[in-house]
Amino acid sequence: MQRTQRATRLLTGALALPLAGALIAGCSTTSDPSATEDLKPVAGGTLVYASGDAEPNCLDPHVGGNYPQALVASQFMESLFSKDAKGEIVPWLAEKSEVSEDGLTRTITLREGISFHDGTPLTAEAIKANIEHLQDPNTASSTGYLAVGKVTEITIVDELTAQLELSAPDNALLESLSMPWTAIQSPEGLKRDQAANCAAPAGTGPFKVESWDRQQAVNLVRYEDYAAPAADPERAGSTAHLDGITWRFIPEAASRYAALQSGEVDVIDNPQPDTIATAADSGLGHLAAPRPGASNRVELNSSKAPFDDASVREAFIRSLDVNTGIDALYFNTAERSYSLLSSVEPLGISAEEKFGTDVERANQLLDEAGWTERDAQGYRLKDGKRLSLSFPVSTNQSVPAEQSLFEQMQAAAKNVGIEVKIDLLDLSSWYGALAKHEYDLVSAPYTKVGPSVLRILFHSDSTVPAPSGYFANNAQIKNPQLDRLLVEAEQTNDEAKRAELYERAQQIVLDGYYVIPLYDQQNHFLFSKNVHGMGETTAVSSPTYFNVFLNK
Amino acid sequence: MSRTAKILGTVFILFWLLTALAPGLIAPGDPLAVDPAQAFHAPSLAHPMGTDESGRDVFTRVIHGAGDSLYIGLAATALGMGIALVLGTAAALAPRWLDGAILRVLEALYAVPSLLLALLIIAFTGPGVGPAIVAVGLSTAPGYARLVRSQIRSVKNSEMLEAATVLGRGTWLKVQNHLVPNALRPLLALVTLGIGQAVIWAAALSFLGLGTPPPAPEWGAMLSAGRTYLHLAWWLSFFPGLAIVVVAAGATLIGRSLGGKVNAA
Amino acid sequence: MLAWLGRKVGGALVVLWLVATAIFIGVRLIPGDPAEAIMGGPGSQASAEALAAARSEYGLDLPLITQYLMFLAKLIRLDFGTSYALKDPVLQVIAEVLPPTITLALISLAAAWLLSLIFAMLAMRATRAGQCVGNAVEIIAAAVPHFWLGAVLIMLFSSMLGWFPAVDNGTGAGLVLPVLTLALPLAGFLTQLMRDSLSTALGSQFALAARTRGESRLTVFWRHGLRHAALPALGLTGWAFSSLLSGAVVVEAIFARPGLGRSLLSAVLSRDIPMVTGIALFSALVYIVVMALTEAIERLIDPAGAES
Amino acid sequence: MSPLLEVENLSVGFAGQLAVDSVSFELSAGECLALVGESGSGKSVTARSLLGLSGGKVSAEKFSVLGQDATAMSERAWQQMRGNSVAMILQDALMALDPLRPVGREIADALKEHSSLSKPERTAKVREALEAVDLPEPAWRMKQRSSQLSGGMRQRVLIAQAMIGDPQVVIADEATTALDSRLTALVLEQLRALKNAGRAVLMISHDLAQVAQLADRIAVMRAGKIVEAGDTDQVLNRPQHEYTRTLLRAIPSGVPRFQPLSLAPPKAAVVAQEPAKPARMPALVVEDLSKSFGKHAAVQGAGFVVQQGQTLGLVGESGSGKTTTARLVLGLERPDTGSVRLFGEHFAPQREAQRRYLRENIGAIYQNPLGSFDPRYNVGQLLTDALSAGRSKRGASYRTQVSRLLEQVELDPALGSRNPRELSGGQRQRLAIARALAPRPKVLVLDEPVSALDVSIQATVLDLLDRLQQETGTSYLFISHDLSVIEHMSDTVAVMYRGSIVEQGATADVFGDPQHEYTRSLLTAMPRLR
Repeated sequence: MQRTQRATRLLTGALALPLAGALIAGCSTTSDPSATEDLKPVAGGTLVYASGDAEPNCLDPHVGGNYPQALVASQFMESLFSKDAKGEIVPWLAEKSEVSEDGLTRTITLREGISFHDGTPLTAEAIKANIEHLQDPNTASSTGYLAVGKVTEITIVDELTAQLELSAPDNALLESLSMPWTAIQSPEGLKRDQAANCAAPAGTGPFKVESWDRQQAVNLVRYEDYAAPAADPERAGSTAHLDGITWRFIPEAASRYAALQSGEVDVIDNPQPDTIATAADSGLGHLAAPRPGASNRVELNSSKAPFDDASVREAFIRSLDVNTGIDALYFNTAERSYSLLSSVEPLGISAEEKFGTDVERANQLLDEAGWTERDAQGYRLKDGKRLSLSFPVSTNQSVPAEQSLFEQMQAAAKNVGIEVKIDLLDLSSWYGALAKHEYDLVSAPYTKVGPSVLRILFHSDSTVPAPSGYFANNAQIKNPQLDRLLVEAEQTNDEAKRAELYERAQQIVLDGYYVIPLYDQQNHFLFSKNVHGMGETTAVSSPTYFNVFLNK
Repeated sequence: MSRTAKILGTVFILFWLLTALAPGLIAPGDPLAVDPAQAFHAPSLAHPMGTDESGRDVFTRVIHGAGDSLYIGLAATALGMGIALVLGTAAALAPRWLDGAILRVLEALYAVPSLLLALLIIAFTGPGVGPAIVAVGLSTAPGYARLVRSQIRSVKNSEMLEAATVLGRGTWLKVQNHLVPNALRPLLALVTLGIGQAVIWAAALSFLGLGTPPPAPEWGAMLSAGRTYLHLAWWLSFFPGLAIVVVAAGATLIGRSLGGKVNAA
Repeated sequence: MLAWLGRKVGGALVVLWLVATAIFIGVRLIPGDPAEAIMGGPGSQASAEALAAARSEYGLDLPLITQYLMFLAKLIRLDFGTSYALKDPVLQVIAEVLPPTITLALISLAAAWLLSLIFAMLAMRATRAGQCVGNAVEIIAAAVPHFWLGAVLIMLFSSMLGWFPAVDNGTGAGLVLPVLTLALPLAGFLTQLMRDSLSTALGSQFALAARTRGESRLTVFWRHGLRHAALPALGLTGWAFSSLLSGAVVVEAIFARPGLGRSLLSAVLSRDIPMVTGIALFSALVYIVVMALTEAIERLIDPAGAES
Repeated sequence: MSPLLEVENLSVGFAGQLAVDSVSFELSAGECLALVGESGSGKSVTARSLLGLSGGKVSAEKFSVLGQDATAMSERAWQQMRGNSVAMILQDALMALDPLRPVGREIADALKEHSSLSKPERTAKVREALEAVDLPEPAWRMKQRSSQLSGGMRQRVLIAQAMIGDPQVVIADEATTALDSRLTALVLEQLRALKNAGRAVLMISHDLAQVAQLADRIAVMRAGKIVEAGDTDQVLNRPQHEYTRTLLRAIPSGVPRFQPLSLAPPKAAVVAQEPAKPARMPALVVEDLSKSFGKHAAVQGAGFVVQQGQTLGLVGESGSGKTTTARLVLGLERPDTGSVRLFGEHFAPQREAQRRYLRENIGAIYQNPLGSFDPRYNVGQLLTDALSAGRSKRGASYRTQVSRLLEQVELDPALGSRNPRELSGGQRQRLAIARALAPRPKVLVLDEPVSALDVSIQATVLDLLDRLQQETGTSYLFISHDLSVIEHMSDTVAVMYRGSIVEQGATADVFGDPQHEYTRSLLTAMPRLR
């Protein structure tokens, strides 16, 4: 044992060194990279990007359609519409767009002179080919599929104009078409087999896919014939500053951060909250770009006991102290949300009063609901059944800090006699557990531009699995009044009415204690001080690198 | 080395036995009690190993984790050794063709590296403690089985057993008095070595997210959770890691002192 | 020699057949629809057409024995199927990820040998106290888990000192930390082994005989000690290589290196059974090849010992 | 001409303990000096210190090697000398050659150290050296490893290795120990050739009979000191020191049966043995035994008879099939043909269960008894196990019997709690005998029981065996490669050669008037004092 102790001291010493280093670094002030923004752009250089997400199986964001795909696809593909700095939807590849009186016909006119990476010019044909590609079951699109779900027919009016026939009015269509999952790619490229198109989709973006070394990197190079619009008029008609981007996948957070520190990579995503908090001190730039759509939240499955009882749902929520956990785990990088929608969605409403900790009330509610007895471990019983909740957690979708937050919820719930069984699952098993309704609590992020995400998440139609097996209404809310509000809100062309309808819909969900909002979907990027011009993002807050340059 | 190692080894085993069976005696706290306001405290008198991201006391968790971690190591080794005893003994005593067949099966088990075999099994069963034990146990079995076989064979063909034959001992007496005790003794050394390695492999599975689920204070899982905060709070991963190293190194020491005795024979 | 080679190839085929059979049984033991299992488990959301395609590709509606024979027939043609997750032929994916893993394992093996050789030499000259420390270092090195060592090495040499890159960058420097992570624990094992055989060899009659011929201590070490120290360590090469492949799963994850281990991990996480099958068979094949090679080297060093 | 080696009051100490204590001698060219003593007497340490390899603390009044002052010699100077001017032949040829390297390279190593010859030149020289020691097919053999050579070839290689540097002094450390007589003769002949060629030879041995043929002078060592030194003739024929006389007495060749070789007075009175009555049933009858391993015929049609209370000596060189014969007789190996009968009862071939009741009649003693003991047992447990037929290992009821057995083999009963590993070679062999005697067997098979022992220890064990035979009337099948031991111990002798018994008969007849060519060659090679 003695040797062990000595070794402890020795190793403790060795491991304490970095701490000392951090302290010294903390005392010295480094320049904030954003302060040097007025530097003159330098052309050239290859930026190395390190992603913490799993490597996509397909670079075409139509296929499947998750956020990691959007992150990389934003560099080589563009959408018909985009969102400006004020949060307004603006045309991008589209020049203009009109909708008929009845809201059932949408006409889109494209800009002239744009061509895809494979040389094919951008024409109305592309709109038709892309929307049909999204709707083709063989594409297996999940996000894009829902986004263009109301489009029934596409007719080509002239070379640059297409007309979309809708099954019902859809005021979210432009928002839907601003997402990378509905980005426009070369119709010629789409004619290839799926594997080929997945490996190198041809878009119109400022970079194009040169090669993809699986498990190593996606190599992007500047598209020299880039002609799409730029947010900044001065840059119109120019190409990107960077020669290219090396898009790497480094799943270990610590390794990724170390690589950024040592200068091997220039930009990383999914940084640990503690590293974000100290980024400025370490001379690193930080970009926080909360994702649009829903906030990150835990949903309570109201379709079965015990959460079919609203008072049990409220009791559970009241037993939790989420704020202290977020403070400790996120180091002030994430702000507590009390809303169903992301803070970037102007139509979101907040209901802080519903989520305050009140253990006394929680106990009282549970007693009233009949969960009065306790078993040997202190859990509540009713009819001899334990008050037990199953909580499958996807390790792919919940970062460690979030998993810790769930563990804290578990401990807090135990204090009022509720057992929470956390199951850490791989994505496949997690989907499986959801499909079999084997959950009482679940956290499933969903990104979509605009408040219409509420229909996808809370309409009773979404409790019925799509052909792919996935359903988005994990809270299993079946409320006809809510359904009506959500459909109506999507069809109206009166902005004020839309806002009001969505507010009423949100209020119903919040009042029912179906959801515990946590924070915005975290979307942080750290970059080295050589990287300049960071900040522009797509409609789904994925950064773009058209204006970024390296000053090494 | 022998005497000191023996005393150290005994103390070591007793300590971990006590820790595994009655962790509350050493660390009376609740290993699962969270206190988010107390998160990330560095080691101090109040928290000798600091606190983790949820404000849990790392010392309490390491002590309470001994049971789980050692259980996995022991259970996996017991499983591996059980299979090894059956296959190894059968191979050693069987006719040539059966011996050859068993050897091939062992080689097939051996040919897939331990962690890969574990992942393979988990691909079929899904993650969890049970599969982790089966996986680690199965992957260690062929190594043990080969040793069982060669031990039994070497004792079977030894002059010692011939001498017993010449003295007129029956088969049963030879097996009971000489074959079993002499063939199995070196295995004891191997088992202690193996327990340390099994704890490490099981921890590796937890590290990959395929072992014990959190918040159970299993060392590998703690290490896995703590590595996220390596830059901020080294103590989260250092102490569980140290516990693994101490157990594995201690087991090695005991194994070597046992093995040393056998080699001298 | 030819007979030996024949025996090796025959044995290898039997072993591969056993591994393949075990996998076949394993896949069929997964509860539920085997087609779904092959397509990635319950959450794969495989379409009905995809499931039907899998059923016909693997002949799942045929009798079990027919399925088994079909499975073997495909393997013989080196047809491991298509990775449902990567949409590429399994063989092609393996061909891409095998070389980096083998490179990593071989370099780590060489490094472990070199380290243990240095340790063993130092131990020879060390004082009693030095031997004690050496002993402790070996045992601790052998007991350190890869994943922990890797993280600590990154923190020390990359974040703090900035000597080596934390992740693979295609250069030699990027290999240093992964190799160290794999080699140090292995070197701990090998040193324990080498020191024993080294001291036996150097205390032997033939070492004394060599000294009576006028050889210096160092010459005796190189000419005689090393061979004898190498022999048992060489016998462990198969095991060492296999433990390196295991370690590679962890190291490739930590250091963001492409390779077999990382592919397997992601295949397991996504329940990509064709991929898992292919990787398991290939790692078995690699092991068999390595074993045969070490046996050949052993025969070179010690022809008499290898025959007995 | 000044002596090549001059040593005056040489002492070598290990951790304060003197292994060599004030030893003095000198050795000149063309001369052979023998250093004789039992193991632990310090003779090997003395030899090694002549090469600067003792590993201990060396002090001397005068210590010169080839005229250089060895007390002040640097390690480099020693290396220059070793293998070049002073060479050494080590005891066990199998152990003294690196099993992993071709023997030719082992030999060439000395050239590498001491000359600047090119590789082909070295190869040529190695070949010459191997031809000089009459190794057949040297060009081929030099590429082989020691394990692929026969014992005789290995010995030749070892000598060639010592000779390659053309040394002026050759030290042979127990170079003939445990070799059968023909190999011993071979080594002696080579050493004689060296001496005749004008080299100085220092011979180290525990066996006076062997050195007698070659040495000009003999120094007898005991406990680190030279107790007697002088011309060979004087030491052998007019020994001054009591210890020298003990060593001389221990040599069995030419000593009649039952005459003690050691000084220890026999505990039982010597009872003259009646000549065997032919009418009595023989103890052991072996007929037409054959056994092949693969293509190799180990034993071919061996047949002999051991009379009750008598000893049959089975003699032959290593590899002649003696041990296989012993195993066949003991029923440890199933014969291809032939049979073994024990007191008229069918013993082999037979199923083990059916002959188990016969087992108590036959016991065995091996060359290295340690391997036949269960390593977990101490001396007392070992004997208890034997006495209780394996049912107990620490029964108190057997305590007196254990003590009696130990006394019977002249071991201190206090040794009962010791582990056999802690005993000396002679004590272990006595323990093995005690264990074999426990079931009171009528026949003992002794396979090289004294080959690993020094002559002086061998003498006490042989005396013990004699005494036991007289007391108990046990019959012995005594197997040895050592003709002098066989001559002393046997009533009848069987000579084995390449798996067959080529000659057998009464000991006096076989040794006095050998009929077979092979027997004659064996006897010629046998070193004799008397």
